[in-house]
Amino acid sequence: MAYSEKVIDHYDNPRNVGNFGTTSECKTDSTVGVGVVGAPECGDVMQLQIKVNPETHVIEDAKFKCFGCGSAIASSSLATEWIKNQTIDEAEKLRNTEIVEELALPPVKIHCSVLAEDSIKAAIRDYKAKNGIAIEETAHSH
Amino acid sequence: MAYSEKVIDHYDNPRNVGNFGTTSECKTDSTVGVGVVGAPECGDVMQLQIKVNPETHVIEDAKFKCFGCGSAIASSSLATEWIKNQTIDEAEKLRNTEIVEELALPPVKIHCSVLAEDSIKAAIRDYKAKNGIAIEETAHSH
Amino acid sequence: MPINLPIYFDNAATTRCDPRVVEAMLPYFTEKFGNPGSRNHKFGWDSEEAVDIARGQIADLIGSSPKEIVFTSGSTEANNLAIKGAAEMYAKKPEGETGRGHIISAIHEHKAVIDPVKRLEKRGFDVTMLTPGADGLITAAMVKDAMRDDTILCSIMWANNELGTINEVPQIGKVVRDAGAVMHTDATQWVGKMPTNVVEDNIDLLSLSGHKMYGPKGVGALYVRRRRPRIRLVAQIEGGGQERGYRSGTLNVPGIVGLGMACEICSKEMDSERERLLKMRQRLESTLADSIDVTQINGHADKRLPHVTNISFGFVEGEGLMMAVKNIACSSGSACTSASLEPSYVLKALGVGDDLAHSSLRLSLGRFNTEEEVDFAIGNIQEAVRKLRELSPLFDMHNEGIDISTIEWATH
Amino acid sequence: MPINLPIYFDNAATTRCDPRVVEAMLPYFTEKFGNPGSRNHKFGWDSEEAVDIARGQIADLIGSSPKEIVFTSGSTEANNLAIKGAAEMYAKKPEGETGRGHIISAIHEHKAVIDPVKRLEKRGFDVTMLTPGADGLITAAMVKDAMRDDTILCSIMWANNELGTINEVPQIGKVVRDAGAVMHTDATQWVGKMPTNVVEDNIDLLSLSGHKMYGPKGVGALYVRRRRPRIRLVAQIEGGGQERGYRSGTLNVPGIVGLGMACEICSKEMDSERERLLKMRQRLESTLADSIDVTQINGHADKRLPHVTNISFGFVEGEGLMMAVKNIACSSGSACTSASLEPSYVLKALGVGDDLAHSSLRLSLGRFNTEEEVDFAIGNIQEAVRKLRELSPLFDMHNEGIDISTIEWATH
Ligand SMILES: Cc1ncc(COP(=O)(O)O)c(C=O)c1O
Ligand SMILES: Cc1ncc(COP(=O)(O)O)c(C=O)c1O
Repeated sequence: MAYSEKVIDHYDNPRNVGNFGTTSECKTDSTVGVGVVGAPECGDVMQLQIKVNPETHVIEDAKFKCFGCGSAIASSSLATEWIKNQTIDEAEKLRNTEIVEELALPPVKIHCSVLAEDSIKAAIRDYKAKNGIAIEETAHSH
Repeated sequence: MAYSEKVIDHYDNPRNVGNFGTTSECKTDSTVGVGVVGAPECGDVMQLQIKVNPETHVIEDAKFKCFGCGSAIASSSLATEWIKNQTIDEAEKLRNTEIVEELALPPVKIHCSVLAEDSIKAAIRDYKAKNGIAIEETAHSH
Repeated sequence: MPINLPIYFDNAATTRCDPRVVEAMLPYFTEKFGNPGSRNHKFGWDSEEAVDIARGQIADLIGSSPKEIVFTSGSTEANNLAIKGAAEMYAKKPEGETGRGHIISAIHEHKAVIDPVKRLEKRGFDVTMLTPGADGLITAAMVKDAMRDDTILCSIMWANNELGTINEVPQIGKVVRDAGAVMHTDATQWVGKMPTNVVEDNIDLLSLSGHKMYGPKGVGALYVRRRRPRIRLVAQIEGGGQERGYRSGTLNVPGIVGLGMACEICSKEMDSERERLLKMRQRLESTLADSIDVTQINGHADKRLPHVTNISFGFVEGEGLMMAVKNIACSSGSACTSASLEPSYVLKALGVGDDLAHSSLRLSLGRFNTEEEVDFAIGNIQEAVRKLRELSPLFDMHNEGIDISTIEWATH
Repeated sequence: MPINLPIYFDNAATTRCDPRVVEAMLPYFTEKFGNPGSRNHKFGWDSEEAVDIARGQIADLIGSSPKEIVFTSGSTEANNLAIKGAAEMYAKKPEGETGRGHIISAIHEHKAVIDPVKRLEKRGFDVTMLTPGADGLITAAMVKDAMRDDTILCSIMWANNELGTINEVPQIGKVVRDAGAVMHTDATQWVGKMPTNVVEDNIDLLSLSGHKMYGPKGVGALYVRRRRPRIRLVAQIEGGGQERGYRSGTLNVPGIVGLGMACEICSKEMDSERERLLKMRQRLESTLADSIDVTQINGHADKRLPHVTNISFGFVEGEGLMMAVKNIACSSGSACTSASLEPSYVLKALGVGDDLAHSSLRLSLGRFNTEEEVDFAIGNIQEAVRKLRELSPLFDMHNEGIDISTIEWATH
């Protein structure tokens, strides 16, 4: 099973790699939401950061870092592209299945898309928590 | 496992094929000894006939017929050659191992040589019986 | 066309690998040599793709889905996996107990079926071994009579390797499957030569082998039904989990590619080949039977593979006969058992007398045989039988009017 | 010399078939295609002769007698036959009972050993699975400690497929055989690369596979000791009685010829090849370890096959890394298990942390690799690790001085 072209493209040219400062800077910046999901012993750690306009709640910028396989890297890279310029409510609606479809992920790689969805949710939750916005638990779509 | 050259030679040019008359003629001719050993259901029938000089007990002629594999045919063909011009006492001493050696028979074909030895013995026994000569049972060498 | 000697008329023992098959295999030795289990590089992907294509070629030949093909090292392994694997899976009682379930097979199956069945009998299963009719056939009625409430498995070969006789496999499959038992058929001699559709033919498990259909030795397959019902097996070769866990071990990629190509060629050429071979066999049989007295063609007259004939020539011994027809490579009894001195147990199963059982030749034609070869063989066999009858004490007796069967033989 | 990309550094998964091997095999597909079981014609004799020659070539490589070689479809089958076959033969109690005998193996064996051993455990045998030291080795002392009065079988691989580490097999064999138990070794990665003598090395049963030593896939062998003592096995694939009854099925003649030739070449070239490969591997390891921080070479420093290295690069994930080094075909975890997402159970067995276990590459060199390829690979890996660390949140944490092992991960 070879990787799809889109996975390879994201892997070779990952979009929006990086972060909005050191770990402690991000922690204190209330316009930044940070989501870190996965664990090294599972073979994937995904970190997604969003920079949100506090007035409009629009995600003005997004960055990621990822320890994981090519599909995990591509999923998180794609996620940053998609959520940019969305409001956090819109971004929260992103479903992992859309990533699976876009990247043509095989069954054994679906968990990568799930991680990406989770990392978005986690970043938004972090942003909301920092800004005292109520958090509703949404069920997974998978 | 291919056949030895000597087996092939005897098979292609069997020596002394035939008999000294019909079954009933042979039965009544006291100078002829007939040995038939084996059985069709075992896949081998060997018939050996000897023509003996009643004075000297020398086997003046020998003939065979054989239903069997190449090694069986070669063993009986060889036997007729060897016993010709021997006395019946000498012929009785022929051992199957000598045939095995001469024809380079593989282990699965040793029974062919045993049949040949047995057919000689049976023919001599028949000759002796017809002529009132005492028969001692000799043990097999194999 | 000049004839190359010896002529090969032992295609039921094994076939010449088709040069097109070899050509298809070649790149997979030195160029695309990856392990299909290597999931992370091109060498692995190329191999995996090749295996998938072969799976499709095999599936096409037998009317299955590619997912239902489990690669093995040949039919012997496929039979062992099918029979032991199904019996262990569907056993009614645990190991160490008796009454674990009833299995039906036949006494003239290939040893690769008989031996596993016997093993299961030792392991607490009940076994019925059917006896074929004098024509060599196992019918649906025979199987129906043998079925019991606890029958879990029936294994009946499609075409017999020594006789070419064809059992009523689709009808037997119906009986077996209707009763909720598993239907296995050893189709080693059948597949690639005769039209096959595992769905219409009511088969749950089917064994096939590359080297019987102009493919390579050392590769075969087991068809394992996945739907209505899904058949499950206890794996016999474990570790690694290849082939959906049914058969572990690095896949024999060149062999599998060769088997696939062999199947594709058979799919295309089977129909015309069948006709050609049948004509050749018929001429062989009728000419020999007409010109040599006391001959007998063993097995059913029509329900036989087009390319196999098994003929007994009275008063001459089979092995000696093969030596006399040294320009024809054929067999007496099956190749797999001809190391033994016993007369063929298959012929005995049909009630063929011991003498005629010892007097049989199996001639099996194939893709690379020509009419000229058939003509040559006819002459060669006529001459050989004549020569050996001259040597035969039994022929003398026959000519003197003695009934051989009444003689008391001094058996050794 | 120009480098062909991708470079193949996955020789422990499978090897390119040596062109000399293919050449030796070729006549046996279309010319000498007989069934070695055909006892009555030249096609059969030619095949049988070829098989006998191959038996001798294999025997020469491992110091056995040709009669002690049983052909199989590969090491997986050989392991199954050895382990199940010996356990069933030497069982202390019948099927269905417990306490049938004690078996020793290790947790980082290949699945083709582990799975059969687990199966036997279910069938009433007692099993001890040894844990290797942090260096990956199983020692004679470990086995001695595990031995019981009722130990019937010990199966310890000679060299590990993921690490290349070498167990104390000759010494273990002595312990096991002195106690009257049967010593099996899965020598799939060892034979053909390292000197082997089953007599001096105290081995009763040894598995080997063609495709790991530049021979064909789908063929292997089991050495079965015939003297002092004669080891007996219960056959696992039955019917036909080939290979002294230990393994039935038409022999894979071209495959066997290829395996024989592969063994002969290994016998001749092993010594010089070993040296050449060791130098290449040492350069690979030392250059990478010197130029990239937080790397770890897994397994014992010296007691390792000359051509295998398993390196963990901290903070980068193995599969992602393989994608980055797309010009190098290698593996992360073993090819046989890399379909799963679990980190390598072999690395875990050594106590390698989960993060580093996920960060490993196995690079296995072989006959057809060159120094230029090693140099290219070094550059490629350096660049890939650099790139992925830039992407890695774990590397950031490391650089910020955060101890990753103390983090509570929100595991999914
Ligand atoms: C009917 C039948 N079943 C099974 C086999 C064994 O097949 P293989 O040689 O592929 O193991 C043969 C041929 O030897 C056969 O004719
Ligand atoms: C140590 C070891 N044992 C067994 C096997 C299985 O061998 P085969 O692929 O020949 O079945 C392998 C390789 O896959 C191996 O590395």
